[in-house]
Amino acid sequence: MTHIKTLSATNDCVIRFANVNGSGSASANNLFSKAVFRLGVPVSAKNIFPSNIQGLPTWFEVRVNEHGYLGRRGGYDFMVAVNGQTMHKDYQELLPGGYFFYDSSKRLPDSYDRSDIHLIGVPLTDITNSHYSDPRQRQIFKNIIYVGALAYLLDMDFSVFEDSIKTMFAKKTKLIAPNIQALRLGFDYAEEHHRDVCQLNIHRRDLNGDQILMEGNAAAGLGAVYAGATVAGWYPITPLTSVIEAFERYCRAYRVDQKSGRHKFAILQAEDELAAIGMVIGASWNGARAFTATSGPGVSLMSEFLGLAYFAEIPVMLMDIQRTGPSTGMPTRTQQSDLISAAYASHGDTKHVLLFPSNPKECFEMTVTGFDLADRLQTPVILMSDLDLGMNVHQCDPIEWDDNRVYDRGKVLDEQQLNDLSERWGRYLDVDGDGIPYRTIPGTHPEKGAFFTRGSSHDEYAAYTEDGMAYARGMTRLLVKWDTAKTLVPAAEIDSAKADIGVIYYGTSAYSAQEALDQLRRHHSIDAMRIKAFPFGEEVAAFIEQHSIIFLIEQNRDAQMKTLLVNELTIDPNIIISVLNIDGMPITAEFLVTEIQYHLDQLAVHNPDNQQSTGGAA
Amino acid sequence: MTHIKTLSATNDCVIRFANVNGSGSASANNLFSKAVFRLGVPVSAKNIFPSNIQGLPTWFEVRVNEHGYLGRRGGYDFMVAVNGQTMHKDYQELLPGGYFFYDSSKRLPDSYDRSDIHLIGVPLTDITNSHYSDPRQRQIFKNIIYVGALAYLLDMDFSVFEDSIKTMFAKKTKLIAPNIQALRLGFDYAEEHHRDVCQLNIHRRDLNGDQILMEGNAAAGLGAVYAGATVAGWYPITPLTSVIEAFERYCRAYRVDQKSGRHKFAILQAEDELAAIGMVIGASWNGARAFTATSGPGVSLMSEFLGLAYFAEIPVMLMDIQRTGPSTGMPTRTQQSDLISAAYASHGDTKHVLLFPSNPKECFEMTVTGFDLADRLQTPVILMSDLDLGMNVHQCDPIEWDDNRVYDRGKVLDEQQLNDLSERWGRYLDVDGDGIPYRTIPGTHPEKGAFFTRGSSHDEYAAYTEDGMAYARGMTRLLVKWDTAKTLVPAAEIDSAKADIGVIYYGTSAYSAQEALDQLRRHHSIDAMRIKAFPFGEEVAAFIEQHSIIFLIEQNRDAQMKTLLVNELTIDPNIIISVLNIDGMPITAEFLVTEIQYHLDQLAVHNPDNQQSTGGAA
Amino acid sequence: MTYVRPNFRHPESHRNAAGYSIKQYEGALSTLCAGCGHDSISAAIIKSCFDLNLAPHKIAKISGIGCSSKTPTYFLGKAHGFNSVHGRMPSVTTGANMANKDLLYLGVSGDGDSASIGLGQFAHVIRRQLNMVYIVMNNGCYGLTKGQDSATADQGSAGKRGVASVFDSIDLCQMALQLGAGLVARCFSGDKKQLIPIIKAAIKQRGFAFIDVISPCVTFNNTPTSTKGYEWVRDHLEASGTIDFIPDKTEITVDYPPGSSRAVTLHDGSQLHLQKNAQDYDLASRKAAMNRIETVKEKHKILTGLIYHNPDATDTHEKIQTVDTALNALSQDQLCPGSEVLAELNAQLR
Amino acid sequence: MTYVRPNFRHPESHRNAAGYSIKQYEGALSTLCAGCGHDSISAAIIKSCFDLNLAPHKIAKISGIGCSSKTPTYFLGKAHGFNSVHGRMPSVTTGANMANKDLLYLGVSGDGDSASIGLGQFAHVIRRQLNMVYIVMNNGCYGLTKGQDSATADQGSAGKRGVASVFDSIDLCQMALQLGAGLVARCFSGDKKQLIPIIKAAIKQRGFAFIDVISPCVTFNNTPTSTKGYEWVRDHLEASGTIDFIPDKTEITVDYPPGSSRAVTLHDGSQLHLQKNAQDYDLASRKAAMNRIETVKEKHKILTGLIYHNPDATDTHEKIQTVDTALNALSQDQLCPGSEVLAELNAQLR
Ligand SMILES: Cc1ncc(C[n+]2csc(CCOP(=O)(O)OP(=O)(O)O)c2C)c(N)n1
Ligand SMILES: Cc1ncc(C[n+]2csc(CCOP(=O)(O)OP(=O)(O)O)c2C)c(N)n1
Ligand code: SF4
Ligand code: SF4
Ligand SMILES: [Mg+2]
Ligand SMILES: [Mg+2]
Repeated sequence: MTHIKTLSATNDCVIRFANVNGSGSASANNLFSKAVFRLGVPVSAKNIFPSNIQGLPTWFEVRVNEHGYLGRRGGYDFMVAVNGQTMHKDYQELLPGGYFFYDSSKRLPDSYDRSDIHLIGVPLTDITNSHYSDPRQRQIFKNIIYVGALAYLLDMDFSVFEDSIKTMFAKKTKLIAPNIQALRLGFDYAEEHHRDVCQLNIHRRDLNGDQILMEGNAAAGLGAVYAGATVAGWYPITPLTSVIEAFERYCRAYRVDQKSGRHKFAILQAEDELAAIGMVIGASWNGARAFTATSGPGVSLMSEFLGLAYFAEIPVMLMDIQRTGPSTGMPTRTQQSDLISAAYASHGDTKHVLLFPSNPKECFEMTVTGFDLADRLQTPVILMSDLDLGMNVHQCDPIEWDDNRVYDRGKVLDEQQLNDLSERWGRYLDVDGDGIPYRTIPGTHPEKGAFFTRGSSHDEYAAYTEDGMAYARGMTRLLVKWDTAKTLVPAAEIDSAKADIGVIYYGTSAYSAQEALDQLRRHHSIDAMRIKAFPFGEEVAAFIEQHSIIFLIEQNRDAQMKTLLVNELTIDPNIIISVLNIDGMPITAEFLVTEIQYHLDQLAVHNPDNQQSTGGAA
Repeated sequence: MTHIKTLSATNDCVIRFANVNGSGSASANNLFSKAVFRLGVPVSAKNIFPSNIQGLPTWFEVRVNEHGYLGRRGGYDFMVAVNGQTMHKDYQELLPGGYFFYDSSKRLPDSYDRSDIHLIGVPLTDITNSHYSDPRQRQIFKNIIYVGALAYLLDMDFSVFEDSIKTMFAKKTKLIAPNIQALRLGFDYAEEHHRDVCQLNIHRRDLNGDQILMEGNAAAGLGAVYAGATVAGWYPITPLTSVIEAFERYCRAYRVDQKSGRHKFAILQAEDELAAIGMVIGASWNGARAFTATSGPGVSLMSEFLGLAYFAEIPVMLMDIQRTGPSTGMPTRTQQSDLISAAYASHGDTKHVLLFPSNPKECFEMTVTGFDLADRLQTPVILMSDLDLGMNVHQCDPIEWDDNRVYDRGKVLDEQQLNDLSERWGRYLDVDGDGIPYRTIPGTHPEKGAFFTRGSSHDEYAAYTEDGMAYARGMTRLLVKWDTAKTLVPAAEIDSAKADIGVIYYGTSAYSAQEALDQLRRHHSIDAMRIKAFPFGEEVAAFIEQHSIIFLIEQNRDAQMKTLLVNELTIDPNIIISVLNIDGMPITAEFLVTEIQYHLDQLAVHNPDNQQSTGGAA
Repeated sequence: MTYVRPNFRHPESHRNAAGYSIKQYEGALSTLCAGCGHDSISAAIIKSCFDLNLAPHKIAKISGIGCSSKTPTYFLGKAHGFNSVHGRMPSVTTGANMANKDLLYLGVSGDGDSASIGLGQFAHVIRRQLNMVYIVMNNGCYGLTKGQDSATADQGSAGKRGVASVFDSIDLCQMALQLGAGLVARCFSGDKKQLIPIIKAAIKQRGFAFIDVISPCVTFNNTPTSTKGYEWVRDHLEASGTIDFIPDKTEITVDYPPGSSRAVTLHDGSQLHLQKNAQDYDLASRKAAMNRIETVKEKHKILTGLIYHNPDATDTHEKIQTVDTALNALSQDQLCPGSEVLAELNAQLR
Repeated sequence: MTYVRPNFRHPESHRNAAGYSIKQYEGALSTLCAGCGHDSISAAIIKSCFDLNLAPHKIAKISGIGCSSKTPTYFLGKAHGFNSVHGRMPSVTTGANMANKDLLYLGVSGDGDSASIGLGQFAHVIRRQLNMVYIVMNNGCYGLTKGQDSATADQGSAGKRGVASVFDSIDLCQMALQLGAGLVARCFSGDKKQLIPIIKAAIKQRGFAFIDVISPCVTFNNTPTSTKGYEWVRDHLEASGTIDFIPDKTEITVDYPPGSSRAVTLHDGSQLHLQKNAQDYDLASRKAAMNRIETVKEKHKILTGLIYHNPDATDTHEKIQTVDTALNALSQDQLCPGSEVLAELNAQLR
């Protein structure tokens, strides 16, 4: 075995777990990735799961990287192959020089004939069967055993696992000892049989500071609590559900009246997405902060109501946890492909504010900001998260809250202000020149401020009108408001050294984009911009103007952000080269480097011709 | 009165009737416009009606124009002011030198003090009351009386009215005499009291050839009959309803089995728009030609299903009779503002074929073409008509049908073809390289060709898959199909003399655009292109490339066609100057000339700066 | 249509106990057709709110799209109104109610709005027992889009176009009963004597109260062949549960002859007095109510009046246990956990 | 979950009268959880179609989205299938049926699919009496999205998460009855003896046939506290209208002791034989059926079996009077009026 290539690295590897869903592997795999994190080594973990409940293949991909690269890298160094259904495919996919970990209770068939990889057999079934008799225990501990073996193989500090187990079962202490025993079983077996086989190590560092591991959806749910949302209407759909679960969990923790046990929140599972957003519109109209969350199919169904909210100027906070479309598509795969349907949702001339978080902390912050913007602008604001961000655990800075922060509830007239009004109040009158009129909440004042809200056309005083001029005034004012929005939304993050080439990315592409940039910059001078919101601020237009070639990284087929940029900023699309990943997996740095390098090479020879590069992640 | 300006013209004027809806004025006004048509003089008539059923102001605008200009001109030469609610506003809106026709049974109040117009009082109420006692007759004949007066005032051949009445009441001959009597009453009174007052004349010509007067919706409904549509699912909404009414009317005329009296069509009023398009999808999937029609709010609601049809590749024929959005908007006003929501309907990466008819004959033809395209391309095709085209009567060439035309049902395998297959058939396999696979209809073959249709991702053999590569192959093939679509849709109509300046328009803007072009061309050399479909053929890109400045005429706020052009053709948006009308009224030639001339003047001085010109019709 | 508002004023142009004149319960001029049943229902709503001394600004009136859904503009001009989108009034009302439990929610809808496009929302708002009054102005047709049959058009009934409906009608009262409405009634817009006390009772009902008001469309569905026309309805009424509404026990001054009436007490102490023909019914039995509707229908008659009343009805807020304070009145202090708890929360995530 | 198909084969591995083996009625391997009630229903569908000698390719199987809606992939592989979008199976089936009246339409849905997002379509397809079999695989929860309560979850019932539902459940059988379904039945996925004859009867029924099959979700809603779990359902069944299905009068070979059974003849001559406990019921009375469901419910039991059957039911095609030939089989000649009539038509427009 000494003649073959051997992958060797410290704190830089990708480990893939191949499991069957519903088999309890998730918590074992999480135990592993959390241990890496607790060793002070940056880690990212991605769940690749099927759209069913039990019995189908599922993968868990852990990337360990001392440099803090947390995107998908591409390629697997170590395969924990414990799913018979996919074992051969998993075997084929391992990188040369990599390690194939399998349950050696059964001999590997002859078709497993690669000579360029290292086999690590551990008789998981045999070990489990000889130590446990209860079938449930067998299933659970089999997973823990392979984690123990990994601890040995990757030379990880065993105590971190022990500590994790203790924290995990702090409330069920009975379970601590058997779990540690299972870990030991694996560890010991590996030590005995596979000493010095694996050249990949994970050693303690102190690189994670005060960072946390969190799912984007949990952060968004927490953000809604901090933003003061009291009403949530929602309808289950993958991958949004955990947003609401988190919202409910944190509400139950922080929003239950101590004395009465009653709730300072109302969460209603609606009958469908139309009803969910209808509830939000009703609640926002009535002065509560309200939100809903959904994924692509829900956005399509909410489209009519989004147009109402735009035209009648009602705050709406909506989270779109994007998945692979169109239609039902791949419900458990990620994508950034709802940009156009969200930005221009609904018939007629409409435009909606979008926010693009890149990590859980931003999910939290942009949710809070989103509520402020929705109230300030009296319009729908859509948080464009995605399945990768929402449902995977990401390492990021801790959640922060400034106690001096005061909610921006926007231009709402209270009873006193209504009393003090000297001029006639008009619900749709632009008195401040920013396109944003003043609103009132039902029940505020016995005499003043009542108005009629409608999706049909209305004049400045909210009266129904079929006068084309009044209609045109209103629609034109909404463009003034749109201009105001540009000044209020989070600005793009720009990293510029006045290079000629610029790279633009947004959302979860950030992880891989940053890594790819680091690699590309070794040979090229490249500026970068991360877009955080739609509409675009001046800085976005300026960045594009300053570059003669722009690479625009997206996780969709049709270059939807490019459409938005070109359409809103009147940019010549010919300077934009789209780098598009559409296979439903998080985009990888490897793919980006290859694609961008290819174009740079081409450009070195002649003018750009082939503008689009569509392909899957490696 | 001799000192004031007096409008005088033969066969060139705009007459506006101001009525109350539900008062029976519509048929009198139609009698008038049809008389102009029958005099061989080109005419166009527009109904401007409120979104209620009875008692609110409604207008009827008739343009008479010997040159065949049939768009709205802007400005009123002759006002028939028989609605007290709006009389003063109507009075104010009359052009200087114009004629104000009113019911002089009551004296005009003092506020009617313009000195630059001609008053023509006819005591309609008095005349009616002295001749009729039945209240219903009074209401009806009052309208006929003013038509009679107009016949005199405009020097129209009275016999054409008599003939019209005879045709109209061919089946109720009893009504002929009293109607002619009423016409006479008006005619005689005007002759006696207003001799030589009006200098506007409508004289017999022979300019209309074999043209017809038809509503776009009726033509679309007839088109669906000729295209062989058998299933229609629909939900009522203004302004689509008359499409289905026409479809049903023509089906009852041509599609009832003589012997059994049973129907060769199935029309179901659905419970909503989602169900309507669901029915179409089910029926198309099952091999019938099926369609639905709606307006903006319906398109929003159909969005999820459109994505399914796109991704599962099911033919759908949808007509969007656009009205003023967003939301409920102005339901009885026109607009071209659903382009983006239709073209990119649904979450995920989707693109749909659009057709843009400009007159009723095209509504007919594009409906037939639309069914062929939907079957050939196995995808949704959306006819983008509008309220102006759909609900107003337009003069156009007669409807034609070539009996040799054979429906293109696209790539459907029948039992024989399935038997003959030598290779494995794949529902989503691109065997011809045009991106279009072969489909089968349920029930065709006992053993072969059954497949599973789904909105979730599928491989070439229609099997469910979560393999990102299979998904990406499918999505990429859909782009190949999209390229095929470009070669199949109706080509743009180009009128080019190799000028530097180009004007682009589509849909109902055609009428006014042609008129404006004639005027502008007196001083400028200008090319023109009328877009008929999305995606755009090569000729569209070529036209744009050949011009350094493009004026793009649209009836929406956000320049939606510009978005489509720039996005799909990778055009520099800076060369496009949008000319946008958003007041819900059909765009006028006057507005277009003013706007375009303004920009041309600007351009003569310096480079374009102000790219957009938004405004109402004059 | 009431382009010129009729000079006629309701006799009680005085002020009610809350100090409001009836004018303060009125709205803008109606633009509906002259004679439209919907206008009578608006008038009954105005009268009911006046009589109950409600503060107009503590009412929220919400509707979908249709002639019926336009009516909120024509009553209670001092109340906020919301003309939402077609068929979605229930969800908007649900959200509004969640935000502020302290207003009265008056939902107005049409038969197209509720029985077709909005049927799902209609069912689910009932299932949640939202505290609201839900009025369907039921004309068996789509008035605003010019008279197509709605799903409440009876089989065989023909409107202005003369084509009889081939499908069975959906009975919204039966649906409401089955889905758990706390109060179910059917009225005729032409009978304000019955309609007003029922609206009052519905307003006082806790939880969900449903009133299906047959309200003829004079323009499209008032033919002798239509079972929703004035003529047919008048001839086929079978009144049940005729009631008087008595706001407060102490005010019961009317003398009911013994055995002629029976009182039902609502949760706030106000009472419904059931007149003679109603007293045999067990108003609180769903099964009985179902049967009664069916039985009357079998006789080709229309059962009107109060059909069902659950004295123990609860509402959504109770079910999901929200605090007593309206949620939209909670301050940032009461809602935002603040920075303090974050230390622990972040720690848990490490 | 049946990653490896069990070797077990139904005893009748011979061919049926139409020449098909039971294998030809099967579909792809199920990916549902082991023990999921839905798989039993698939098996019952397979057996029913086999027994009825149906040509598999003359069946169209259509569903929405959910675990339940996945099942059409797992039966009748020779039939075209359509997994549409969530809650919209009824409209797709309606369109398909309009296009070709000659296939058998088997609609499969879940309780989330039908009682929440799809309730409107559920109601309206019944109202139109579409000729189809509509099966709801009812587990009281949203299986595929991991176990949230559905609208058929009973108040107080708690699944895996242990939180009891606070809202009343929607009873789809009652809804179907009220909306005019021609056949209404409720079954338990665990009782194939009851389920198979009822599926057969539903297939033979003309017009709309509805079967609500309680089908436990073993993963999320099979706790002892759940009224849709195996345990609870088994303990609370109250069978009614147990039937045998006899495809043809002449085949009645079973000897029923006198008084022990009663036959109901379907429109194609096949018969339902009602067993002892069913014979007192007037199966054709909607009112009786409603009462029976309510009465059993009051005893905290679940009424199963054939609940209602209308022997005179009609269907949509009959109502709207389409020709006998399937519309998708009409040729261009039969559909296109051709150029001839245009002369007159254009003339009318001048
Ligand atoms: C999504 C949508 N579809 C269709 C319409 C058109 N529309 C307006 S009102 C109406 C029906 C109204 O009927 P109903 O609710 O019975 O009210 P009525 O006018 O009879 O009082 C329809 C279909 C719409 N506004 N929105
Ligand atoms: C428009 C839309 N909303 C939500 C979803 C997510 N979704 C998938 S299945 C399902 C519920 C399934 O429940 P049910 O119909 O009862 O089927 P079961 O899985 O319980 O058999 C939901 C909400 C979706 N696919 N589409
Ligand atoms: S059309 Fe009918 S429902 Fe509408 S306002 Fe007129 S009468 Fe009333
Ligand atoms: S989750 Fe429940 S419904 Fe879905 S397959 Fe598993 S057991 Fe069946
Ligand atoms: Mg109605
Ligand atoms: Mg379910």
